[in-house]
Amino acid sequence: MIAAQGVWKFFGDFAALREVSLEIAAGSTLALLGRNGAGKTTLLRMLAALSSPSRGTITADGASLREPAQRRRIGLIGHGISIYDDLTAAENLEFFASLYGITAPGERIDRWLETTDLLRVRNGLARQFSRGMRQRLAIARAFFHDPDILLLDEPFTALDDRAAALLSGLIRQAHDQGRTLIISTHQLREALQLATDVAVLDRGRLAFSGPNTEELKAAPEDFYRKYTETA
Amino acid sequence: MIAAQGVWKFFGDFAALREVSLEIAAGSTLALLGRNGAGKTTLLRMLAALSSPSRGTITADGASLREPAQRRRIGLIGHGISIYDDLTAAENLEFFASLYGITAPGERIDRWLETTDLLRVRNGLARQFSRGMRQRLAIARAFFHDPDILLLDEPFTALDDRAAALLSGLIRQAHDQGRTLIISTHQLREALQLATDVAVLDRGRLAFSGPNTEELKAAPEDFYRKYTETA
Amino acid sequence: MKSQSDWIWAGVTAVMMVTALYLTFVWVPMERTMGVVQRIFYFHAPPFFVAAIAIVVSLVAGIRFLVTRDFRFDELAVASAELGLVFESMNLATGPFWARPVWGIWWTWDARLTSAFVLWLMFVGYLILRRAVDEPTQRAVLSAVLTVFQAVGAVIVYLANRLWRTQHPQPVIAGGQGSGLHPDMWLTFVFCTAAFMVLYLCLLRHTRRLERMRREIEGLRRTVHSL
Amino acid sequence: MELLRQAWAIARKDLRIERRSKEVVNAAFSFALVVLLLFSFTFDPTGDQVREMSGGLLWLVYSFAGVLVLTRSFAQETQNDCLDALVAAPVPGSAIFLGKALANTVFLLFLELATLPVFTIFYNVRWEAKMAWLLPVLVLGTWGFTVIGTVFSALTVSVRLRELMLPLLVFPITVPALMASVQLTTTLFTGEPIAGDLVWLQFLAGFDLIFTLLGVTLVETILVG
Amino acid sequence: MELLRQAWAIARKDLRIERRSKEVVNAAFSFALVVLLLFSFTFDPTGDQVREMSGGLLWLVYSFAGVLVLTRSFAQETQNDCLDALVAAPVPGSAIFLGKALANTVFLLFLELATLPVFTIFYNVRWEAKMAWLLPVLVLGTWGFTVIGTVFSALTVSVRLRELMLPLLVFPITVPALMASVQLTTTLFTGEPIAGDLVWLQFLAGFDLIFTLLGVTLVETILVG
Ligand code: HEM
Ligand SMILES: Nc1ncnc2c1ncn2[C@@H]1O[C@H](COP(=O)(O)OP(=O)(O)OP(=O)(O)O)[C@@H](O)[C@H]1O
Ligand SMILES: Nc1ncnc2c1ncn2[C@@H]1O[C@H](COP(=O)(O)OP(=O)(O)OP(=O)(O)O)[C@@H](O)[C@H]1O
Ligand SMILES: [Mg+2]
Ligand SMILES: [Mg+2]
Repeated sequence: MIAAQGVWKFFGDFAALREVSLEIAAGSTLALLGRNGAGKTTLLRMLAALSSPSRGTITADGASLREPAQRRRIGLIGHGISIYDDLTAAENLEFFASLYGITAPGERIDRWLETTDLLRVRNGLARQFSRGMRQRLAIARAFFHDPDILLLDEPFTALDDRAAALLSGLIRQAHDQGRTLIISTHQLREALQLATDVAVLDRGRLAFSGPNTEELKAAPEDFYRKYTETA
Repeated sequence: MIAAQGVWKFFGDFAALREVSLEIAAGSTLALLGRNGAGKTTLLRMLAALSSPSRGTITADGASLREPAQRRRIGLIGHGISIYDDLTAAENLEFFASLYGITAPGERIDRWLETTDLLRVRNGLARQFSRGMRQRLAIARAFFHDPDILLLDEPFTALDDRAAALLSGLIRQAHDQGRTLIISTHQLREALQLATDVAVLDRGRLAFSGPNTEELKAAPEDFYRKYTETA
Repeated sequence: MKSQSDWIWAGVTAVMMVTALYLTFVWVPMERTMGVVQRIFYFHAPPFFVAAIAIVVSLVAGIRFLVTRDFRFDELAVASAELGLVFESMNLATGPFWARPVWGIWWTWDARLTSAFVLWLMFVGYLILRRAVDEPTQRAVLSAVLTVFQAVGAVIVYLANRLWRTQHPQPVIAGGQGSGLHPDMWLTFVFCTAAFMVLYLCLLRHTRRLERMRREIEGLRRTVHSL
Repeated sequence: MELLRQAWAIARKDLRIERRSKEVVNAAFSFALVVLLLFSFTFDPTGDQVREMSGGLLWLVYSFAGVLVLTRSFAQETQNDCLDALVAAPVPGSAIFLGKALANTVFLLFLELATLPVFTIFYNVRWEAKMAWLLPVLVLGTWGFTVIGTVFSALTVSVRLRELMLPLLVFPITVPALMASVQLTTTLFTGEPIAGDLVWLQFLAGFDLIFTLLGVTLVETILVG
Repeated sequence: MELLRQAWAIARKDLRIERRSKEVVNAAFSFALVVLLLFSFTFDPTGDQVREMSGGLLWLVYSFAGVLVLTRSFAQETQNDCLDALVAAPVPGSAIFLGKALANTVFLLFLELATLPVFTIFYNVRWEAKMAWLLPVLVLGTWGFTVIGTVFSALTVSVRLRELMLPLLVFPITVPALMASVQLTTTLFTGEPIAGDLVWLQFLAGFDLIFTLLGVTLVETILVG
């Protein structure tokens, strides 16, 4: 279980997150909603231990997120693809394998290149890949060390169709395997289809958080408007 | 009228656009559709005279697009906001006014800052603006020299709600004033609502181009799939 | 894909180079003051002239590309520049071996030597820039523009020599005093220059072809990947 | 005329931004000082020996600090894709080029005049009467350097390893201009009669002219492709 | 041990990338040559005068070329937001730092060994017997320079004017190490007995140690904030 207690994040004097307290049960899929600048990315970056809260604490099962043991559990898809253009597809995965202390990754690498249909270009430079291929490689990178907490920041924007199909498949699968997913997005309907819980950020405040319900799925827009009207 | 005749665009030997011939009547609103990597941005950039076709010609009312007279008629919203962070809102517009040879722009600047609701921060540095404000300023910049040809490359992605509302208002207005609009987008429904014409790019080929019709509006997805199935 | 003409070229080049070696080391009379080291001369100056020609070829090809946007000219430009680097390196490398016995030092920053080094650096800069641009059309355009600047720059540098006092011998060709070469030396010198010129042309055919293949592979790969 | 108006509009924009943030000039000036510092640490500047190399030292400092300013020149335009807006605007590439070159020259001259006194103190160069001659030397030398630097700044703007590439391309071509400037400056510092070196001044003028024309004609190709 | 394994993984990645493209080292080496060219305007290398400053010249070249390599070090990680993936991975910041520093040191040593012969030819440095001593000097001097440079490369990675900032921050701090290296190198070049200068070698070692420890402890704060 991931628990954020009274988390504030300041950029200078500007509070990007105000007093956010949130508990995410293991195995749940949280849809993190909010208009632009609401603080979604900021929150996700802190959950990924990429930045630390100005105030408050974030813990995973009671332990600090900066602990390697915790970070090993986390998989992240951010705005960038986070792969090295001058390494081959295989080398990219191999490198991250070594970072995550995965020994003898060969077989696993091939399996993931298989899944993302990049096996035939196993030894091709990422620089020479088309955009879609790079995105698929990035997805492989994120799921590679099979993390049981997945942080996805607007994963579908600018994704080409095939990559999108691949990703949504993996997301559903991860959910069925009882992994925890936190997905920030602007696409209400799609998000609410697969979410078990919903959280809405509004100008850094947690405007709503609770389980996903039928009436939410029925009329997402109204619900969303209700909690972001303040702006 | 904008006419593209047999336009090819090569990046090396890779053809991003193949034999694209397209006529856009004055006053029409063209929805430029196509999946990622189809060539929308490439085409728009050439229409904006930001790059030149490898083969074929693009003319506006028979004249080359690189001619200042033609470029003065064009307004562009690309992926970047194209404003200077270290200039104030007013100075930004003033600068572009001077580029477009607009003399005594003061009154017009205030009018546009009014429209975009930035008048109160007239002399504030763009750097200090919130993201939404910057986007609104960018919109003002694009419409400022009232161009009668507007090129919008996925203008609504990552736009915050207010900016989006502002833009769609301006687009509708521009259309009513008989200006020519070319809008590339992934949002079929929204696009087809306001488009008079539709063009679909598929891997650099012009898969479809023609007037927008009721049945298209009725079932955009099927139509779209029909012409991009090849991938 | 070796064509017959390739073999002819290779043959002619080989013969001329061997003859050049013969003339240089056996036939031509020994220079009085400098002795045997002077024979370097025949492999020292000619490469420079070839390099100079290589620039001109790059320049013309580059301009032709900008006008026609035909990648064949881009290939020619690169190929010629690559060879230019090779030959200029030869001129640069042989110089010090001459300087050491004659001047007692490997190098001095005299204008002529400096200009040679500058020329070499221009070739290097050109090739490094090309490797730093991924998109072939952009690469071709940028490097073509660069060539124009470098060619003009090279000429200016070269002429600036005339303004500076230099320890280095004055040009034999088009150079006022000090051009008193023994006719046999002249012959050898001219022949060596011709030999290097032929070598350049022969290699040019191959480097061009190589460059074309490179670009075609690049294009095919992108097309395949975009499927 | 129109061309110059547009160029001036662009130059004014850069100057205004710089006047506001003072970022580049400040940083470049401090950098120049650091370079001076390094020089003085690596070899103690004493005696006439230094006077003979003073001109060279000065222009070394100018070149290293200058090239960093030039790298920024077009790079900053890419921040919000401002360059697209510039190129799409009804101004010829040559106007953009001239405007940028003008602004850069102003920046560099500022930098040079600010560095000069510090330098003369550091290396106790005696201040001669005909130092007035230094001004045309600085102007001509700087313009030549800037023109080439500005073109290449545009050339390398979308290239990998920009910050490494620019000096690599700029310096070899500017060598003659630099040499001439060094020559002239040293003559002035050592207090020898300038008369004999006037040919270098003419050389500089010619150099500047040639490359300004080249830049004006070619920059459009660089920007639009 | 684990720390070193992870550091090595990161260093290997950088080395592999470089071995493939050779971009940085090539460019940096050419840049070093350009700097040598520029220096020649200033220091006419005839006579012993240059021999006394040869060490200084050499390390100036190394510093200018080196700082460009260092700027790239973390900057390239930001290309596809790779840095995020690195920091999110279960490796401590110190591992990232050490790995990067290691790779950079290798690059710079390559650069230095490649430049050395050219330098000795261009500036007529006679080749003495005890040149073997040069190696430890290079290694220690370079490590000190790289360690500081790598930390600041991380520090300035998201800063405007990166390419200007880095030298500004790095050079002043590294001056002591540079001076020591210069001193030692000059002694070797001029062929004087090294014995008297061994203290400088110890100084370098201490310098490296201190800043390595500082880097290891502070880099986590820099990266995560
Ligand atoms: C140390 C490095 C040296 C370099 C980089 C160098 C470079 C050059 C260059 C660039 C040229 C062509 C110049 C021109 O045609 O204007 C040239 C020609 C020549 N060099 Fe050298 N040189 C070097 C050393 C020497 C030495 C030591 C000697 C003999 C004392 C020498 C004798 C000549 C002669 C006789 C020519 C032919 C003159 C001509 O036709 O231009 N060079 N060298
Ligand atoms: N590094 C930063 N420095 C200063 N302010 C920042 C920084 N990062 C984010 N902000 C501010 O914090 C607020 C939240 O930003 P954030 O990116 O988290 O919003 P978001 O919900 O991700 O928006 P979007 O949906 O557009 O991604 C915004 O106002 C933004 O301007
Ligand atoms: N500068 C470039 N160099 C090389 N290839 C390019 C370049 N710009 C675009 N391409 C290629 O051209 C094709 C079309 O790109 P373009 O950006 O026009 O597509 P798009 O329709 O705009 O995609 P999206 O909807 O994602 O914006 C893509 O395959 C892309 O990889
Ligand atoms: Mg976000
Ligand atoms: Mg696009």
